[in-house]
Amino acid sequence: MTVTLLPSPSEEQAMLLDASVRFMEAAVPLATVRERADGADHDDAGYRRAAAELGWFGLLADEARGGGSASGNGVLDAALVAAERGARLQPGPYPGHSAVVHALDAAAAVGAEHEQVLGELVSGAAWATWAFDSGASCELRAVDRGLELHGEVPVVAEADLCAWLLVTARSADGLTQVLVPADAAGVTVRRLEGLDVSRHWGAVRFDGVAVGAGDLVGTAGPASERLVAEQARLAAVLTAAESVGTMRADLDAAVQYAKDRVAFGRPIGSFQAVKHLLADLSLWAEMATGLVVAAATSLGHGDAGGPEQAHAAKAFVAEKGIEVAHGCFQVFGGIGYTWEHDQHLHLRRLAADAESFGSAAWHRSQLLDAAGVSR
Amino acid sequence: MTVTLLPSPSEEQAMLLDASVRFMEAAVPLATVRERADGADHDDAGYRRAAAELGWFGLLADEARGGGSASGNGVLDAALVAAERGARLQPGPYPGHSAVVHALDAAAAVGAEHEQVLGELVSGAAWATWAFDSGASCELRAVDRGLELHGEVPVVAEADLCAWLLVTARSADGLTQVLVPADAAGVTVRRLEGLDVSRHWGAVRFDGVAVGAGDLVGTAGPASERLVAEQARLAAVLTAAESVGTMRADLDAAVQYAKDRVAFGRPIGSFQAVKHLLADLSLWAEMATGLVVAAATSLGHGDAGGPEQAHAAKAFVAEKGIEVAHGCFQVFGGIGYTWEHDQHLHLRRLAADAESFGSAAWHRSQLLDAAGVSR
Amino acid sequence: MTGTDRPDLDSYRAAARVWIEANLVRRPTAEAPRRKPWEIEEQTPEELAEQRALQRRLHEGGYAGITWPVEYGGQGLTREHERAFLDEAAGYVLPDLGIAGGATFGVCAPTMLAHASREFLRRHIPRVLAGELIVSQFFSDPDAGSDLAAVRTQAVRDGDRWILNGSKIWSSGAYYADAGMCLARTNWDVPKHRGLTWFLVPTDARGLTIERIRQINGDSEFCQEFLDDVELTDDDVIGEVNGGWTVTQTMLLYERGAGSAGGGSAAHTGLRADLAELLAEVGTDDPQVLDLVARNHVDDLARAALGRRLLALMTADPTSAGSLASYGKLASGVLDPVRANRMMEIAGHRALAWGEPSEAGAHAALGLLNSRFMAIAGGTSQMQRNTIGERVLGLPREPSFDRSKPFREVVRDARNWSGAVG
Amino acid sequence: MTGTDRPDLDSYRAAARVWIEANLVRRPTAEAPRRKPWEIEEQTPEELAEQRALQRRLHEGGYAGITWPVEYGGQGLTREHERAFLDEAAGYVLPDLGIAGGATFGVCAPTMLAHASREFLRRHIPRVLAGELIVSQFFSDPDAGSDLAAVRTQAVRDGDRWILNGSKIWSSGAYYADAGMCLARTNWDVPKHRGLTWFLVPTDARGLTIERIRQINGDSEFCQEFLDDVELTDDDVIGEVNGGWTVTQTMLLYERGAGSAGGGSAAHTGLRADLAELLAEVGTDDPQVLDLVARNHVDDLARAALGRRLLALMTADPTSAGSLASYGKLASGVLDPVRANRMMEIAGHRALAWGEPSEAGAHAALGLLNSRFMAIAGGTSQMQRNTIGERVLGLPREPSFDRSKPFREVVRDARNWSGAVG
Repeated sequence: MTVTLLPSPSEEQAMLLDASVRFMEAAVPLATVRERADGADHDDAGYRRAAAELGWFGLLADEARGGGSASGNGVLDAALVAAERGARLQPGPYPGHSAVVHALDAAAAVGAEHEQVLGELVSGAAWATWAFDSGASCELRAVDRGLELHGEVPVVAEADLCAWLLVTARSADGLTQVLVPADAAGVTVRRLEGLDVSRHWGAVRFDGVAVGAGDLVGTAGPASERLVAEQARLAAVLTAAESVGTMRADLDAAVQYAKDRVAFGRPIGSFQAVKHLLADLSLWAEMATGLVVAAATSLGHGDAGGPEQAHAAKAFVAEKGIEVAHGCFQVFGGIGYTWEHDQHLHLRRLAADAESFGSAAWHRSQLLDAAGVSR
Repeated sequence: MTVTLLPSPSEEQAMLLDASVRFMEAAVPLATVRERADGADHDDAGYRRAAAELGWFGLLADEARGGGSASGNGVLDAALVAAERGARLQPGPYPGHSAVVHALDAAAAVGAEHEQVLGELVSGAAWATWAFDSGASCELRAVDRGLELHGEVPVVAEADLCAWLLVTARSADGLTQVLVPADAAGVTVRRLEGLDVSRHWGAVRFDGVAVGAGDLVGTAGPASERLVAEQARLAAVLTAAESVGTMRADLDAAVQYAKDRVAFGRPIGSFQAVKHLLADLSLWAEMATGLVVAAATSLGHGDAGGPEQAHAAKAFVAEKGIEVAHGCFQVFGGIGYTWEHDQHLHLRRLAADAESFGSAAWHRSQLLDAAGVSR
Repeated sequence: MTGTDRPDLDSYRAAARVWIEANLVRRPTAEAPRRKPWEIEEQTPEELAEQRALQRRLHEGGYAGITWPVEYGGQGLTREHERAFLDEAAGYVLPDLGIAGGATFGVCAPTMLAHASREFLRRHIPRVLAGELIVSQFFSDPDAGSDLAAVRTQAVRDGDRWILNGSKIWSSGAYYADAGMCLARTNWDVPKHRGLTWFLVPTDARGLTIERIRQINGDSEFCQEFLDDVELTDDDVIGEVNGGWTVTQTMLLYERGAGSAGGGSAAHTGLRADLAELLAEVGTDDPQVLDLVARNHVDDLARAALGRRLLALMTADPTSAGSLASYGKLASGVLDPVRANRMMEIAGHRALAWGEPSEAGAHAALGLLNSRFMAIAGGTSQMQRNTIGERVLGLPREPSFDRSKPFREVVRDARNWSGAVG
Repeated sequence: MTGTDRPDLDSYRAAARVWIEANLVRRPTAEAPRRKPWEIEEQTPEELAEQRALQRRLHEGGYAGITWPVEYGGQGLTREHERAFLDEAAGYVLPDLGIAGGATFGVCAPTMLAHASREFLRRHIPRVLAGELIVSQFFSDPDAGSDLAAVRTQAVRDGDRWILNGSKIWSSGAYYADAGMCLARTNWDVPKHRGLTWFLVPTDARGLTIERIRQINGDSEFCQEFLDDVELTDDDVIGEVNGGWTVTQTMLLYERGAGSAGGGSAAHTGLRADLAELLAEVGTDDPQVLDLVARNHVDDLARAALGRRLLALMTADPTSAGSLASYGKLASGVLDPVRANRMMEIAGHRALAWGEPSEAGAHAALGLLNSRFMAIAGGTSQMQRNTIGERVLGLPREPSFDRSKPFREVVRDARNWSGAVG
């Protein structure tokens, strides 16, 4: 079963999704997600390689560099994959990895930089993520020996899985980006406790990490600002797409429960209190789905409305995702309070996604900029 | 019938309220409110005098200056009156008038200023109001001949009924207040169209109004800042009390309608969609009532918690008042869309009260100050 | 005229172009000034008479009722011919018979064509086409609301006459219509859907009073009718006696077709006009105001996206279109009030009261008053939630108390409601 | 001991003071360190044994069951005597038998005293007072939830034995209790409220399995029990056979008494501690964060005021207290999640993940997980709305399908639900 982001996917899209769903259900079913939550590791390398073979990581890269989309719109294809991932609470930093692929592909297109790393990422040899920080606390300083990266990104999803980190930093030349090996001297990934137990969380610290000119991605200044904005929209849309998958999975389970569960001599779904709640939640799910599809489609096409729709999608999904999780919890009642039930995994995911790659409030402020509201 | 802000009013309070309700239902029943909405005038002078005899305007003045409360807590008593007024959409700037009475009583207690005007206000010989403006756009300028008041307060309720206007202005000595006759040279009251058709609305402009030292109220600077803050809390609580009366009247009507109206072979109040909506609305009404009573009680006693509760009450009631009006509208359905039905009068009132004497957002920011959150 | 007699589209289009240029007036190219929030736009009797004359000209030219049967004065052509004519006439003034004219051509006449007798149609449809018979819907009972079939306005047979008593409400434009298409109960001893009959009532019938309803937004295009021993005959019956619910289904279909999915369509960028205007007046200093603006923009974009998603879902599965349309209506019902509340907050004192210069504040205030329209009119949000819950999500039905008993008993039992069932 | 034998309060108080000083330990004056959000506070078996011993000392000293009948080991004194003892003991360590101990003394034993037979009480109550019998509530069925009486755990009579089968859930502290007070269906052929019976089940009974439920917040004080041919006798029945609903009413009364109106009480000023701590960590730079803080403070003050209003209303009309209490519960059910969502927004990334230094963020995250507790446990918000709608506002009842039919038919009909009634 797919979460059907598109009512009528193309044949290529349907193949990609069917194969992806089969893969996920075999490789990391919910039982494995739960084991991971309790501290066990899954076969990450095998997962990466298999996902890469399905094409997950090349959707946003040029065919010349080993990539290729299913439908001609790689952002939309990636969003479809992300939604199926979200429905199954899959591991791995897919939105962050995709943002790095996009950044390296853009850089490689200009100057053939980082082609080798891009190849690793597309082939699933390694995970990368974008150490996104709306507080912009990292700095690239010129020192005698060259350049040094300083700062801390307080929360990065699945940082411990990553071989590469893309860091956005202030510098004397303006905003710039650096590709850092996660095992470079001066990089510390500190494991954190997280609300969302289906993922690992880390704080990433850069204490004077030595940076060579070849580690820079793109050109500092306005070009980097544009690229960072693109990355933010892409990561936002893919995070929102993962959330939409989770929302729909949670909602499907609640609807089924409302059909099966009996109280006061009736299935509880026959009560307006439950039926109308689920109808409202399904409205949010449909709107969220529509908006994510619209944003992914527009971003992939390079439409003028893409940036607005991307920020709106993240802002909308962040708030409605939590609302859907609350509403489903209410339908499940006490059983949703038990660790064994999936409800809390969905709630944790949706609350974490709401904050990841920019909160609703942050994306609303970006939206105003994109809509040309001058302040 | 009273809207029972207090489950167990004192004997004196019960007498005040019973007499007030009888008076309002005879003097300005809803039919008269509707005539006023359609442009007719009511007997304002008679209304004022009779209300004064009931004691409405002296509740916040010292007995030595012709005032006196019913229960020993004049703010609470005034809130009880205000709630009954709100339930019947009564005319007149009661919160603003009361704020002026408080200000003049405080000034008279110190320096025997304005005792004569205070007497007029307490006896119902005239209305006054406080030309409140959260934007603080008025200025008192020193000129050759003395002092001049400049500025415009964009919206003042029932300004056209008032003989006196209390104006808060910036001056070289800090914040200051001036009592201005509404017919003074340089004062223009421009009639506005208003959302709330049960009241008149005006913009008040001051074009170099000559101000004498005797027109000043209290001492400029910190003392005036304190007094202005007190006025704001008092006007806020009495406005919120009027809203609570309106909310409860609207809700009572909607509950009755849900009992009487039949659809699909059942009274609509037997549907959870209606019953649960009304239960939630009544929760807001009970919380609003409790908070207004708490705020009025604390303000009247001079408790440390009074300011916080007053700002919280206005902020809470502003938002929940509109929510209650929306919910009742939904219960009434199409009939609420007709001019002849009272629903829109309640909605208009509650939306206007929400903005009058400071919006919810403004009071939340004041609340943070009162709670000692430093910025 | 049979299929083979039909002109081919190209020659039809060419002939239409010639006729249009000779008979119609070009529309002014400049946008008509938008009306002020508190102004009422209504045709004078003289303006209406002009529009009727224009409709007659269209009819006489053979361009009215293009798809309607020739037998009743129509042209018997295809939808493609109609579209060709409308394409050609796009820049010209076509008759505007107001809100009741819309109901006449979009809903009432098509419903009649589907259900009324040949004699009835011969009598009335040519007059519709000639602009002589504007028909308003006398559909809702004051006591029925969302429970459309719970009609209590009754028609009692007396020899060959029908005597109608009761009241109808929410009839758009009835005050200037020539007749009303009226739903009445003709049998109280069968379940509610089975004892209904449609009639055509002339607005000048003795015993019929039409009152305009003053709405809270200042308009009054809706009316209420009072029927006091209004006499009709069998000739005035539309469709089968006691078969009114079948006719109603057709009417509802045309009503929905007339409306939209309610979700907006094209991917717009930038703030919606009303939001931009309000922001321009209020200014961008207050970060909380800006956040409210952003919240409304987010929801506007989400609603537009919902419209496109619903269209895609309906295209993929046309049988689900009716139920899916409830999402569009529910979105409006739920989000219009939220949006209006935010507009009020953004507007601040400007929406509390306003003089000449401030239009944006008045718009916000009017928007608040209008904001529950989609949550109530034409099926409340509660009805939409039932539809979505049962027909889209497949949740079990609510208990029903009025589907199988005689309507007479439904009315009685509701009065003695105790809630006890089993 | 009869009324005249009772010691006067002053001498009782004086004697208690002497005993307390000699037998109890003073409570440490410093506040116990608040536990960290993710730490679980639970007694070890050794700690529990100490507490049982302390309870025994109280009992032996004559200060356990002060108001309970002498016949069953109590002291037969008045509530005033009890209050006097508690006043005097205020600064001392009293026995803490954990969450199941609270249920034993606050709910289970009082309910037994009201309904169980003399023989039963003689057998069990002295052991309760001596700290030897901790009784957990085996009340809810997994399939019943808010529909408390829809119990399917059944007890079948077999000669002089009862054979219990089924499952119970949400039993607080059952994992360390000595017995469970268990509600079972003893007649399926009468309406649901009339075929229920309460039993006392020893936790070491053969066929009884107790599993701790791992909760989403990391705690696991709730348990689920599985009864697989558990054998009891008539001696274990509490109250009348098939009269269990009467006993349940008493139990619910004690449960509610144990809980509060849920609205807070004293007029507090300044931010609530968790809000102040979070704000201190996040800082006051962002105006939108400050507005969220203010919104939570507004609601906190409104909830405290609601608590005082409900108390005033209940005092004015004590008969309405039961229904009015639903407002307190509904306020928590509705506003806890709203408050928790805002705490999450304020906390930002701090609530997404945290290391050692950040406690406020972890509190916000835990708060989100816990936020629906009051909306669900002990009667959902939907149940509270029904109570308010019907008993406070006087709205007409919902249709009921399970009040007069045999429970066996209720179960069957629910499976074949069609919604059709009339």
